[in-house]
Amino acid sequence: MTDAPNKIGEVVLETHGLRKHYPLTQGIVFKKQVGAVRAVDGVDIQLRRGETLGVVGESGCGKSTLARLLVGLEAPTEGTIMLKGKDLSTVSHRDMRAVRRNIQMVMQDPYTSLNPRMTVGDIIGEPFDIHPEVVPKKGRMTRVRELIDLVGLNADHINRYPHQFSGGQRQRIGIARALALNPEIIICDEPVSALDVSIQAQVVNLLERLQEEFGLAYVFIAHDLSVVRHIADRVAVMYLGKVIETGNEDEIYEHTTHPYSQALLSAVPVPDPSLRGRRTQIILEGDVPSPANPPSGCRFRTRCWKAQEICALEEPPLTVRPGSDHPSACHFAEEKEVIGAVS
Amino acid sequence: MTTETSVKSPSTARFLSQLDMTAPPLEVRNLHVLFHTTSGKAHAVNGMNFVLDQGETRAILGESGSGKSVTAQAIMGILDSPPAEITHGEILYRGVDLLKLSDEDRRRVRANHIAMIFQDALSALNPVFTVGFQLGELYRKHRGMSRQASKAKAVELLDMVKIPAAKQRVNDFPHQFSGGMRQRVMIAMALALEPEILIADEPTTALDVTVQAQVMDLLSELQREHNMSLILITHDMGVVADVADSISVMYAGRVVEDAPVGDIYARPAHPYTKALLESIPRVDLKGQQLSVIKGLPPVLTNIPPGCAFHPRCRFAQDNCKVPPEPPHYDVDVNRIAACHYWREVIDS
Amino acid sequence: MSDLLPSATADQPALQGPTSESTGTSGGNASLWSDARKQLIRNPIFVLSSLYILVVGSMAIFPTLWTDQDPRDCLISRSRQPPQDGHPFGFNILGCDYYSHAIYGAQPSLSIAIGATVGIVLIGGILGLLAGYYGGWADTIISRVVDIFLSLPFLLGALVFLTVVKVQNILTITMVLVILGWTTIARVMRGAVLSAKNLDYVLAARSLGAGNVRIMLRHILPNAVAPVTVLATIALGSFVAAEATLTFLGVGLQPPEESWGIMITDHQVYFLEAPWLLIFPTTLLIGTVLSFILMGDALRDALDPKMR
Amino acid sequence: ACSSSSETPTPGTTNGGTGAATGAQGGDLRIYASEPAFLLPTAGDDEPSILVIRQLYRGLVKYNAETGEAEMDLAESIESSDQKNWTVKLKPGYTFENGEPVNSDAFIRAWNYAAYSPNAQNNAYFMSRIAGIDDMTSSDPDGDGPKTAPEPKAKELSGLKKVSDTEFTVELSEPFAAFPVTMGYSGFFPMADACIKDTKVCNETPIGNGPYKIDGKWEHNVGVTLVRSDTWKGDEKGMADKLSYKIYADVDAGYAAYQAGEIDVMYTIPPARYKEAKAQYGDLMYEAPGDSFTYVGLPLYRDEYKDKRVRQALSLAIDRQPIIDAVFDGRFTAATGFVAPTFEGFRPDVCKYCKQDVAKAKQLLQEAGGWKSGKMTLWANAGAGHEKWLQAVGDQIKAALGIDYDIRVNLQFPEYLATADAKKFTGPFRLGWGPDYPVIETYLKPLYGTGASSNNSTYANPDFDKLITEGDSAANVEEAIAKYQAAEDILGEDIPVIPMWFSKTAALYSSNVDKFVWNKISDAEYGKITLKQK
Amino acid sequence: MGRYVIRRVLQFIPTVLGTMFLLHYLTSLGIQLTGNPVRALFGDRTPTPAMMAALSERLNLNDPCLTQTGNPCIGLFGDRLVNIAQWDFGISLSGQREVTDIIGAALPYTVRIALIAFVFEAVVGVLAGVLAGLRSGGFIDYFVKISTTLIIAVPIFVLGIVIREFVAVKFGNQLRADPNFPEIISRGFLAAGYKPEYPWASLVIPGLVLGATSLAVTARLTRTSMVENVRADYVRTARAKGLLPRRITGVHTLRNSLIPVVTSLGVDLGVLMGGAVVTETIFNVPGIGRVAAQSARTGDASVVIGIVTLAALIFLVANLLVDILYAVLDPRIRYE
Ligand SMILES: Nc1ncnc2c1ncn2[C@@H]1O[C@H](COP(=O)(O)OP(=O)(O)OP(=O)(O)O)[C@@H](O)[C@H]1O
Ligand SMILES: Nc1ncnc2c1ncn2[C@@H]1O[C@H](COP(=O)(O)OP(=O)(O)OP(=O)(O)O)[C@@H](O)[C@H]1O
Ligand SMILES: [Mg+2]
Ligand SMILES: [Mg+2]
Repeated sequence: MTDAPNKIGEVVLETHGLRKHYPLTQGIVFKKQVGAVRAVDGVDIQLRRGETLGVVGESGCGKSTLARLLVGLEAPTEGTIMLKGKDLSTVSHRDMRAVRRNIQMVMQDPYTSLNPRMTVGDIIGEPFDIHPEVVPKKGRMTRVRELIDLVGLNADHINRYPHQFSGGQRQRIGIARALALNPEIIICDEPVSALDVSIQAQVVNLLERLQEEFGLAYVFIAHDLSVVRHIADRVAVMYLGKVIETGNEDEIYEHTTHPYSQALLSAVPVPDPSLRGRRTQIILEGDVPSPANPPSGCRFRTRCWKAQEICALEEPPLTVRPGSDHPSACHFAEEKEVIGAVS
Repeated sequence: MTTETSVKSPSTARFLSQLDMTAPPLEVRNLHVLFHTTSGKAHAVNGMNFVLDQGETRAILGESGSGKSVTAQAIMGILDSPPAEITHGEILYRGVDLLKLSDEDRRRVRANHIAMIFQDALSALNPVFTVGFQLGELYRKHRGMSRQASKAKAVELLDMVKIPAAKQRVNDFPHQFSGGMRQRVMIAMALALEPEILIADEPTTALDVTVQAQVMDLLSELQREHNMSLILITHDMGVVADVADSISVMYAGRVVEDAPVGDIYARPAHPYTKALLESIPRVDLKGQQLSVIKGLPPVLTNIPPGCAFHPRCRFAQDNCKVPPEPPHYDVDVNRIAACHYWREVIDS
Repeated sequence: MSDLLPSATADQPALQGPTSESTGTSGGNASLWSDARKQLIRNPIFVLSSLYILVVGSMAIFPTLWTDQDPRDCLISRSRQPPQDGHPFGFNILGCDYYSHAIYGAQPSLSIAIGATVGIVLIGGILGLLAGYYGGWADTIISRVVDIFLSLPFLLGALVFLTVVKVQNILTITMVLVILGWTTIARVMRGAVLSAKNLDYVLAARSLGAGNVRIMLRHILPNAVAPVTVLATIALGSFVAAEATLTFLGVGLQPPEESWGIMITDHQVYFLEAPWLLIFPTTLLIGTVLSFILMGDALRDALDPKMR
Repeated sequence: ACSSSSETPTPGTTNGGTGAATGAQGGDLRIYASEPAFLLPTAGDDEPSILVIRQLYRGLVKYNAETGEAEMDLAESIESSDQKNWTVKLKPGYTFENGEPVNSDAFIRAWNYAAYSPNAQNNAYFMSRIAGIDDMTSSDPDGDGPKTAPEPKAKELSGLKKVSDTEFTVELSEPFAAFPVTMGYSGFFPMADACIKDTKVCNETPIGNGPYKIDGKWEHNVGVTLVRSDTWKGDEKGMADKLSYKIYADVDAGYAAYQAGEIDVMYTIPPARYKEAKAQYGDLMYEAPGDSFTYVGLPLYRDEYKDKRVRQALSLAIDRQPIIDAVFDGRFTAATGFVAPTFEGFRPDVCKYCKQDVAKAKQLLQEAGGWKSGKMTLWANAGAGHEKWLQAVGDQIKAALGIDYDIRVNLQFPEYLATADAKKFTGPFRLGWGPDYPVIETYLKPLYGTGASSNNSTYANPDFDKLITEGDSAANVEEAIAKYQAAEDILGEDIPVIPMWFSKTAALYSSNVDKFVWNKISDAEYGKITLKQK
Repeated sequence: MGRYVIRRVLQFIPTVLGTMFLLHYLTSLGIQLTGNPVRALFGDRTPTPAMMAALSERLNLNDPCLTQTGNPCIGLFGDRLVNIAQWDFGISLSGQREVTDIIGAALPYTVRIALIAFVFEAVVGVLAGVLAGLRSGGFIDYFVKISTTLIIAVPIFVLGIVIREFVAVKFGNQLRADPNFPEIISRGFLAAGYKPEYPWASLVIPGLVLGATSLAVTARLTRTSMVENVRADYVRTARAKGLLPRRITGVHTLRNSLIPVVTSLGVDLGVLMGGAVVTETIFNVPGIGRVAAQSARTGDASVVIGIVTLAALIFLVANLLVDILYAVLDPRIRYE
């Protein structure tokens, strides 16, 4: 790896109005579109060199879709992705390969994200087969061993198969694969959700160490707000395909202003029995509406205790509102202490 | 079709007469369960002990594979044998050893006296029958109710677990419900016959936090209402802290620490419990250092001799590495830990 | 980050064998093949079946290893003589040595079965792969074609095809079996590909920038191979029997070719008078079919983590 | 009893066809049958059809069951002075099942119907001797299938003239002495007007004039049931009350049914089961020489077969009996001539080259200059079980003359026949021949006459043709036979085909049968078979 | 549901057309390659061209495209489709009967034998599969496994002939010798082939032979499905509900296990209807399989096309029904 600037720097990844709609079709011979699942529906995020952007939200809110868009597994329906100032949609097919090297992904499930029929060496070496220009053929083996070593596995196990490793170890293999092309950005889609609590910390620590060492920027997607708090510098809270609140870690966790974020945070159980019964928990009613048919206006209004008429009519923009110093998409944004709050 | 009216039949009466209502609802003594697998005998549960008191919520905590579910299934008597085999132990329900009961009586205990909720509600509900059918079945088979009456009961149950429009939804199939609602259907099913003991095996692990909060809230509320004893199986330290009265921490199929909830979080007496607490990030604490439990959980066919945790333990000494395994030291009243060096652990 | 070093050494316990956690998870159990091999070697049914196939296969490839008689050296006066010294299977209608017939008969029977199996695996495999991978129009067209061929009843279809292609030799029979048989493989393949193509590791490869060919060959194909292999072994067995049945229906191999199918069909009417004429080829044939099916079964069990 | 039957009749069952009926009427005779193609006399030309038609219809002439001689049936007389113009007088009083009289019109209408080519009746062929046939068929103007064939010039045969209800005249294109004898063939049976008006219905529910009538309708592929007719005025009344033809697609299945006691009469036996059947049901088996001829044709259009010494050598190389024994359980009579042994005018050993003589064969081949054309290809049509014996023939030729062979047996019958028609066989080919009428000429002219319809060898010998013509116009049958025999002698020397064998009838009947009757010419006479009365 | 059905029906039109075209092309090709089948009707006797022409015309075999090898004869196919739409499948070569009549007469037998085979297959197969699956690894399991494998391995015609000779004839004769033995068994069930007097009984043995292979497949499928389902989570739930073992197996496990079995059974019904070629020949059942086999051998194109089209149609309809049934049985399947 090249130089390792440690400080948070310039914006490396940026999206504007990013949308991904999956068409819902109907019809016998001629399929006509009758609607769309608005999996990601206008997301603006910024990622700076060396920082970690945490993305949190409940199941189905579009986190994985966002991740797939960012690494180019899906083409956006609308909006742009700027990688180091370059609009990816204008990049030619050939240059795309080079661009892609800069942005890699770590998947959620360490059991399904590794090809069971390839050895660890093959898995980690595959990026070099696809991008032969990165490492000369001769040096590949050494490089693969280096990578294995880097993520804390035994380089002698290069010829083993994924199933011979535990979940945490497999996740390290996935991380090594993502690191192979010296990317600046790694998109982590719930990298620790599938891991046992006792193993989770190993992987989280590894990710932190690598960031420090190589100045990597992470988009860290998770539904576990505790882990995000631990690892993220800035956090974006998603609800039904939209970012409804964003700010640095402190702003979100200590000074959250959006009712949904507040409910989300208050629901996280705290491993401290002394707080039992004294915490205010906001219990939301009902379920998340279908992304194919989101509510008008503010999407959260159907479950929001603050909802008023305006919420149904007008969609609140994600802006910084008076009395707060970070953007939030609520007409009635208001700070409220929720974590560990004692009533 | 035979209907099993458990209320008045003589055999039911005989069974009820054996119960000692002064004894604790459930007591598990030295339970050993192993699985016969192709790679040998997997010792899933190795001397499980705990007592569940009236109205108590006991959490069983442990990482994946530590034997939580197997213990629960052994209590329910729904382990598949083969491959499972209960080699030792007693499971006392109100003083009666369930393992010695006839199949018939054993079956009657289920749902009537002890009920269970499973982790994955989607797969635990039969996909091809309506929710109403599956709920009503309990009343029809155990209470001999008619189809009609049982359906009405099912609606009541759905109402009880706060499913909106219960009357209509009773005819829906499980896949038509959201994750949280399915789990509530499971809860309704478990509570249908008003059991004394409810075993909830990771009831919220598959759910989102906001939904988890809804479900746990409901569960505690119903527990209180019905004055049930609850065994809550989980690996989420947060959930435990919120609802449990006492905790059994399992490692490699054995209770390594058993204590009232406050004590464990404040001063863990077993190195495993301690490491676990230190390795989880907390939403209410900023920038805390995560410590790591090195190594991996043991392979159950080849559990390390002595203390099973010793290869991963920073307190381990030579005597931890040889049999016998550490006994359950009394740390306090109501508090035990299976570690030779519990004092050092508590003090560190 | 001191925790990294110890954890590297802590790999050891996990590497002693398949970890217990790997059994339960969906993670397409991996070393399938090496695990399967181990399990298969210990399976007496599989070993016996393979040995039998080996024997029969060697008959087909090196008939001279088994007999030095010429199967076409016939003397009509020896017609239908029972087994005797030097002629363990007796003589057939035309007075040819039946043992050497049985040996030489292995080749056409097995050639057809193996040829047809290779054919269905190639055609069905490729079409199934394309349909599953590309979806859309390719899928629609291939699936419809599959439907068309699937809707032809096997024997009736074979009758029609074989009466049309006037030449009924190893090649044409093989082709007809392929034409009528590829659909099953294509379906299974398509299904396997469909389930494999959205697996995480395929997405991972794609996010690395891997092309379609690479993804198909490196990632999807190897994981679809297991069900296809199992199906193929079973198909192999059924093709051996199909050759005989087609001959029975009068559209199979034609003399002077000697296959087991011809031997059985020609002599089935004599089974009261000269039972050995029916028993020997039928036993050989059933043994072969059985061996292939049992091999397929054993393979399936070995390759399916759920069956362990 | 039939002279050539080797069986001594067992007591209780009178074997062979003693003309007079002795047993009692009654019972249900269950008959093994194949699916008939047609039940119309003008269309049915296959054995299964004829075996039913003969019980439903009767014609001018019948054959004596024992002697095979033609006797007048519905005809009073059939006479001619020049063998070309024939006068037919009918017995009065016969009617069809629907009441229509069996008069001159009944015959003329049936024969016209058969001859008119747009009707596409299979038995049109048999009308080809009657004058005016050419105008009844339209030939192809362009030769390769026009969209629609033009209408033939005439709708009626000019050679048929009605004199009165009981008399009509037939003019032939050429003299033919044996004309009356041929009239026993079912293709010449009369048809009712109602039948001609709707042949489709008549085919399913025939309107016959014979001793039996159909019960219900023809149940295709399942069976045909006949019951005794009340309108039959003839002397040979049906014996069984009911004839139940049970249709089998596979002769082995039929044999199994016989074994299981579901069949009373089986007119044939699966070739491979003959030995077993004989051992098991010997006393219930009827055997007699048959008349269907199997031969190996030689493609005289190919150079290597032009020399008759080669042909003689090939024939001499073959030992027929062991093949018959091995492949057919001895169910055939080895041929020593070209005419069936059952026929009047048959002589043994007409063919001098039909007994194996390897030395002589070698010598003849040597004299002819040896064999130079590499492998000899033996042909047979597919799916009819010919490949086995053909291989044996090949083996014998190979052993005797050192000519290696291969065999082509993959052509289905249509294509095989097309190959024959197109003269494209590259080597000896298997074919068979069945007689159309009980005159030995039926084995000669169609097969070996120059340009004759079934002369697949393309044999041409003016001497042979001349003798046949002389025979046809001979004053009486005896004279004719002498000429035909002379013609056969020529074949015996020229060997245009290698005669292989004649069929041997082997029929089975059950123990329910009291008297089994077999007609030398027209095979099973189901109507005359009597059942044991319970 | 209605939409779903319509969609499936529309989907199946191209399949049917494709199947029919394939068959049409094959038979046309057959005629182009092997010559006019009419010729075979005359056997040894070469017919006059006039006769050939007349018959060819009647049989619709006079289209000049039938003489051009490789020509797909689209025009002829069009005519054929129009005719078929009017329920006219042409006439047969031998006997010149309406193909629809031939099929109409043969179909009832095939339906009967297929039904018998189907019931046998479904009842015995499922039962054996369930018993084997409930105790996988037990004695019954091995027994079922071995016997089904054997059945699959034996070519059906060998099985058929052996059963006909030894059961129907040999064993049957012994029973028939005893006049007191009920005739329905000795002469009905143990008939050597189809008998009109015993329209059902005499089809039982042929039906069993016909169903044998499918039975083996069904038993194995059921077994696998059972083995998968007895460990399912919802079965565990049913046990936790304190239900009787009988009910757990009979209602909860079976219902789910039978879903794939029902699918395969439904498809099988289609296969059985078209697949009785061998069995019908051996047991002399005058059904469409026997007719088809005969017609294919004599090159009777219109009959073969008619029957195979019918078989394909039945198969497709069976498939369609199965799909719908599947959706009924498994509520998780949505009719998109
Ligand atoms: N290929 C697709 N076609 C149609 N809809 C899709 C597709 N992929 C995702 N969706 C829908 O888009 C929405 C967002 O899905 P996504 O996977 O991004 O959610 P997520 O936030 O990652 O959820 P989870 O926490 O469960 O992983 C969901 O409603 C999902 O059903
Ligand atoms: N049917 C079985 N056959 C073999 N081993 C089994 C079986 N069921 C469970 N086990 C093993 O028993 C051990 C304990 O399993 P158990 O399900 O009790 O773990 P758990 O603590 O509930 O874990 P989790 O948190 O993952 O649910 C595991 O190692 C598991 O692999
Ligand atoms: Mg996701
Ligand atoms: Mg568990």
